[in-house]
Amino acid sequence: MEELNTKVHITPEFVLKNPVMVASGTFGYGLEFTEFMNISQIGAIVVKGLSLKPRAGNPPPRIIETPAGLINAIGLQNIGVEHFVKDKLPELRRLGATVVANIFGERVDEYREVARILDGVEGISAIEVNISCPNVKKGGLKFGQDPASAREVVAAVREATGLPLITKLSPDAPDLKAMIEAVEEAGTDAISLVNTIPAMAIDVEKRRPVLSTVTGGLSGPAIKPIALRLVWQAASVAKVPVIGIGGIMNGRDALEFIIAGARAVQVGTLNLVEPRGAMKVIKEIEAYMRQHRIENIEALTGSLVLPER
Amino acid sequence: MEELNTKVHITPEFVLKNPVMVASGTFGYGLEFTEFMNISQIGAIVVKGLSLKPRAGNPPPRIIETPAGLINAIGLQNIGVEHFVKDKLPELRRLGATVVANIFGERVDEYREVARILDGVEGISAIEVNISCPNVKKGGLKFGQDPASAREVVAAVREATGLPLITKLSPDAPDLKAMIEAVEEAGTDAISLVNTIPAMAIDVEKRRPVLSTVTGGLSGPAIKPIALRLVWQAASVAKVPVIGIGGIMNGRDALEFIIAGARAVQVGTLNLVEPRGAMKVIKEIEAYMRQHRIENIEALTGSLVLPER
Amino acid sequence: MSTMRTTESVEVLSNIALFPGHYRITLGWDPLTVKPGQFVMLRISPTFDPLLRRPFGIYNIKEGGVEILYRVVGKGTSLMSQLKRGDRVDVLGPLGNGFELTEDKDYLMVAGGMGIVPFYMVAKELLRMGKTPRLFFGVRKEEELILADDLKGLGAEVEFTVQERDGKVVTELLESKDIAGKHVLACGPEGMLEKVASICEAKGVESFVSLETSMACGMGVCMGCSVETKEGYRLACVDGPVFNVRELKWKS
Amino acid sequence: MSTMRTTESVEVLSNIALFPGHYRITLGWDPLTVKPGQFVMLRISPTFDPLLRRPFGIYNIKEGGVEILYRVVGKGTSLMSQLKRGDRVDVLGPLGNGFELTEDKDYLMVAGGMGIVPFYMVAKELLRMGKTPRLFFGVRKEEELILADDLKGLGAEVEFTVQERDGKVVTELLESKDIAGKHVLACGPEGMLEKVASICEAKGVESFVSLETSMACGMGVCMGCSVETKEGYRLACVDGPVFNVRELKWKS
Ligand SMILES: Cc1cc2nc3c(=O)[nH]c(=O)nc-3n(C[C@H](O)[C@H](O)[C@H](O)COP(=O)(O)OP(=O)(O)OC[C@H]3O[C@@H](n4cnc5c(N)ncnc54)[C@H](O)[C@@H]3O)c2cc1C
Ligand SMILES: Cc1cc2nc3c(=O)[nH]c(=O)nc-3n(C[C@H](O)[C@H](O)[C@H](O)COP(=O)(O)OP(=O)(O)OC[C@H]3O[C@@H](n4cnc5c(N)ncnc54)[C@H](O)[C@@H]3O)c2cc1C
Ligand SMILES: Cc1cc2nc3c(=O)[nH]c(=O)nc-3n(C[C@H](O)[C@H](O)[C@H](O)COP(=O)(O)O)c2cc1C
Ligand SMILES: Cc1cc2nc3c(=O)[nH]c(=O)nc-3n(C[C@H](O)[C@H](O)[C@H](O)COP(=O)(O)O)c2cc1C
Ligand code: FES
Ligand code: FES
Repeated sequence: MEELNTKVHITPEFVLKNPVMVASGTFGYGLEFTEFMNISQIGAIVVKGLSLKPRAGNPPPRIIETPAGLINAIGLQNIGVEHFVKDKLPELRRLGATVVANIFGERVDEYREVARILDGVEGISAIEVNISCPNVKKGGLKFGQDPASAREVVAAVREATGLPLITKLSPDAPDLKAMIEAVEEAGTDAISLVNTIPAMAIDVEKRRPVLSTVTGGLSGPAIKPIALRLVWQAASVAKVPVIGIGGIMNGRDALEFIIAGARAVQVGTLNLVEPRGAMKVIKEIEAYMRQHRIENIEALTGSLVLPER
Repeated sequence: MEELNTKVHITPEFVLKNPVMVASGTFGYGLEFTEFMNISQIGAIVVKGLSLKPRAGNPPPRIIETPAGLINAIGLQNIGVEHFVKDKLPELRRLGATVVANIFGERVDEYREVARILDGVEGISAIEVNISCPNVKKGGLKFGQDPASAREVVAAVREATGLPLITKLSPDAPDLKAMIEAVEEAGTDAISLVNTIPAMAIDVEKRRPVLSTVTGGLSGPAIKPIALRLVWQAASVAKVPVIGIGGIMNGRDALEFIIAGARAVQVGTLNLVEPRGAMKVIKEIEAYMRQHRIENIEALTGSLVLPER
Repeated sequence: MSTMRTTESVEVLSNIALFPGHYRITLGWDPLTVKPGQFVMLRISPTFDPLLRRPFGIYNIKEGGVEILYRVVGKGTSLMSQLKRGDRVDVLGPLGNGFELTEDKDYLMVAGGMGIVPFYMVAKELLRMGKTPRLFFGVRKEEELILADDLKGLGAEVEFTVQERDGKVVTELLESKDIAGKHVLACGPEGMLEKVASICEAKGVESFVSLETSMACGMGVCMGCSVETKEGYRLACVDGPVFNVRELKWKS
Repeated sequence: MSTMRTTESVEVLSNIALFPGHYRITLGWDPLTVKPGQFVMLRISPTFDPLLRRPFGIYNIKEGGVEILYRVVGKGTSLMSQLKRGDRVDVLGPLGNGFELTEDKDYLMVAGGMGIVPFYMVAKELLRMGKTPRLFFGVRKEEELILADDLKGLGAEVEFTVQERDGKVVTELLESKDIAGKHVLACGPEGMLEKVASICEAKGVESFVSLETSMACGMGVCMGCSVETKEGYRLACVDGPVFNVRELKWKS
């Protein structure tokens, strides 16, 4: 069999060497993983959500495990966009990593400003606009619930930068189709979904919420069936490429999303459990391609055959 | 310590001997479990969804396991309301079971008709109106998405029967608060949530959906953190009692829902895995009450203490 | 209900590899009555992944124990293969209808691979009735042939096909034989069963097949295990797993 | 990074109950360098429930193996207690900062229950430096005292409190002693550590505590293990688990 072609095109310029990205907030700033793998081999590294100023995040406890899942309420703790560009990006570039900056703001202005700072910076391949974080009081999820607000955010970011734009959607949007249309109109180049699903755990001994923020966001294999359904629905209405996220733990999971219509995928919680997990997913996709004699991964995108009737 | 009081009041007349009900579709018509327990000891048995005429349900495959979850696409296969009243109810009455009839229709008319048939039938303690089944083409979920349709269904059922009414809501309603207000206005006595969450699995070898209906509904421990969050949100806006459902596998899970604001709970998938599961949940709640010296279970309802700030 | 179902935490008495990926587990469980062709639902792990019980045919009942033969195909069976003597599993059963065997009939068993499971108890029952058990057994690889050793030990007449050796499948054997007057009992992969059904139909003999479907509860509650029959859907776990092929509507 | 972290599937060499609910597991793992007070993240099961690795202090390193002492508290540790020789777990580590030990200082160890874990390696290091290890050890039940036997075997001076016997807790012991000039190293339940901190502050001695938080990744990636310090949140898994108490902001 010929060489495998695992390249995927998010935009004509933004081409990944393989469809496996690592999801924001689960791969730090990328450099934490250099002991475990050659990080340049990952499709793209989406770094922890960046805001204009450093953010402290939420008080502990911030995480609680659930059956096959993890609820987090980190609250976008991060070092701030400028610190990232100055202290982390040079090393990421040196190592040849494909870097996507995940950005976040409390106001439309802040999104625009963060995007402007990243615009033209060497070593940033794309921006992922997070309008779907359930763990912050202001901004975040609010933008992800309402198509008009989402349009405004994405339009502001679009105006501020020429970089390829991915808009990260919430699994909790009341009207996914309207949301997708809004961010497409505002000029996004791709959409990614899902972010974590709002969730909760209660300590029955103390009769208090486990997390300091009462609710948090659920990720991990528990949400995969829901995420897959949403990605399939999104792919059936989106004009731009869709990036599938949610509970991917192995190559087969990733393939389910790709077959459902995702051009690429992101693995999140897996990185926390298996530092080398993303590489394993890539290997397993390649093995599947070889076994099924699929030379070009993009031939699989949306290849789902629906039952007649 | 005094005798435990595990009674819960759904309405002044509809009082359960304990807060643990078994969820529709996971306990058959109740009689399947008589070898395993004394079914009169269960708070209430919600029987498989009943429609006006018998329904065949969806083609196989109808179920697929996921991590800590189960996706089903049964499609409300049932023997029809009249057959149920004639052939199953007498035996349930004889055994002393508290029976709630879960009903379903493709049109508002059909809901009304089923409710009318059940009205005044000896041995039915309440009706649960299912406006949230994701597994049928017509009716079902549609009613559960749109407050106006939901209001119409519940009003029609309300008109047709004097039985206590529980309206079963979807975890997928775009606006949960509006939905609750609508069904309250239409005269529901209580709400129950969640039904299963729309979900999907793909067979990557065949590149086809695993389920004959493409998507199905996810239940089980995987969804518990999401269900708990929704029940907590619902309890904070509902005027009527809330019945919490979703992934309850033991007493602690049930207590989380009760502390979050549920007057009673339903266990579903657990019954499929452990035929005696509901009894175990009841025992574990009682043990907790003894340990924490809580004499009256209703003192726990909504006892969640939120963090200051 | 003709038999009494229980759920019980039982001890693993032994768990032995027969050949790569195939095991025989013996459980310290003593069901009241079991019909050949019935099955159990096993809860292998106390955690929620895997969540559901898994269905397995009852291979044999002996003093103080029940034997199950299984093949590792996924996460449940792979956890199962790691069980050791003294570990516990939870068993729900016996379940399903099983094969209906009567003195006045003449039976022929047809099995593919692990489809041999129900036939050891069928054979014992036939012997009890004074009949000589006869089995056509198809396997892919030669190593699987040892699955028939117990039946041979009983004195059953066994004829084989080994696909990797002689390119033949068991339905070809069935096709080539005179089976007039027999009642054919079959268990194996779905494609094989469909073929058995059509051969028997063509030859004008009655046949009964044991079907596998996904199952959640095993006791007629979830309605997840539906099988398409000429009178609508029936449930493999309570109306089956054994069906008269005349009732069935095959997919293809 | 000062030490090289790996993830590796390793063999369980033994897994022995010390007293009810408490075990010592030995893993066939050979980390390059380990500092006293460092920990590992163990993946106990290949399924997704439990999903995350679990953190455990490294108790001891010996020829060909690493020892961990653990207490069964939930589903991960309960699965762990069922591991048998020959089973495999996946280990990520060594992780965390560990205790900083220098020749010029005089140390006193204070442990509550399983908080003794890091101190066996601390004691070995102190001995290597020519110091006599000294430990105040508080337990609830008498049976837990055997957790200190290894340290005594090294020649450490150990003083006890047994809450159920003499109604005393280890912080009372600490309070009653002259500890001037010592550097106190403490590990145990959060309430105890907070008490140790305030005693040491009152007595004007430096103290270092090893904290437990929920952890998902153990390597500074998820930011789930935050600890409130005077300079904002720090991460227990990379900035800790050992913190100088002067940095910390306690909850109460
Ligand atoms: C009545 C009955 C009797 C049986 N008797 C026996 C017996 O005696 N011996 C025996 O060995 N087996 C028997 N089986 C089969 C046995 O139940 C299954 O092999 C077992 O349940 C598999 O469990 P698992 O967890 O190992 O596999 P799983 O992990 O559940 O997977 C099982 C199969 O489903 C497929 N699968 C899982 N998820 C998906 C997905 N998303 N898309 C597509 N495919 C998927 C897997 O590829 C795999 O082939 C019987 C089955 C029935 C119904
Ligand atoms: C750096 C570090 C080192 C450690 N070293 C050791 C060691 O050497 N030995 C040792 O025995 N332990 C050690 N621990 C503790 C150990 O990691 C935990 O005991 C272990 O992770 C528990 O896992 P589990 O799956 O058994 O318990 P889980 O099932 O995860 O539960 C753990 C605890 O959390 C509680 N919990 C779970 N869910 C909820 C909920 N919804 N609400 C409220 N509470 C909940 C449970 O009640 C239980 O007490 C260490 C921890 C850290 C951080
Ligand atoms: C600990 C943690 C932190 C996260 N932080 C971010 C973040 O900063 N920005 C963001 O867009 N998503 C964040 N996410 C969401 C993930 O990127 C991903 O969308 C989600 O976890 C679902 O994928 P998974 O199930 O593979 O983890 C975070 C998730 C986790 C578990
Ligand atoms: C196999 C199956 C069949 C179900 N059938 C019905 C039904 O007929 N009517 C209904 O209202 N809900 C039905 N449900 C939903 C359950 O009643 C319950 O709301 C859901 O499973 C969530 O609870 P659980 O996680 O405890 O199972 C069904 C669920 C399952 C798993
Ligand atoms: S497996 Fe549940 S009805 Fe058959
Ligand atoms: S456990 Fe993930 S950052 Fe510490």
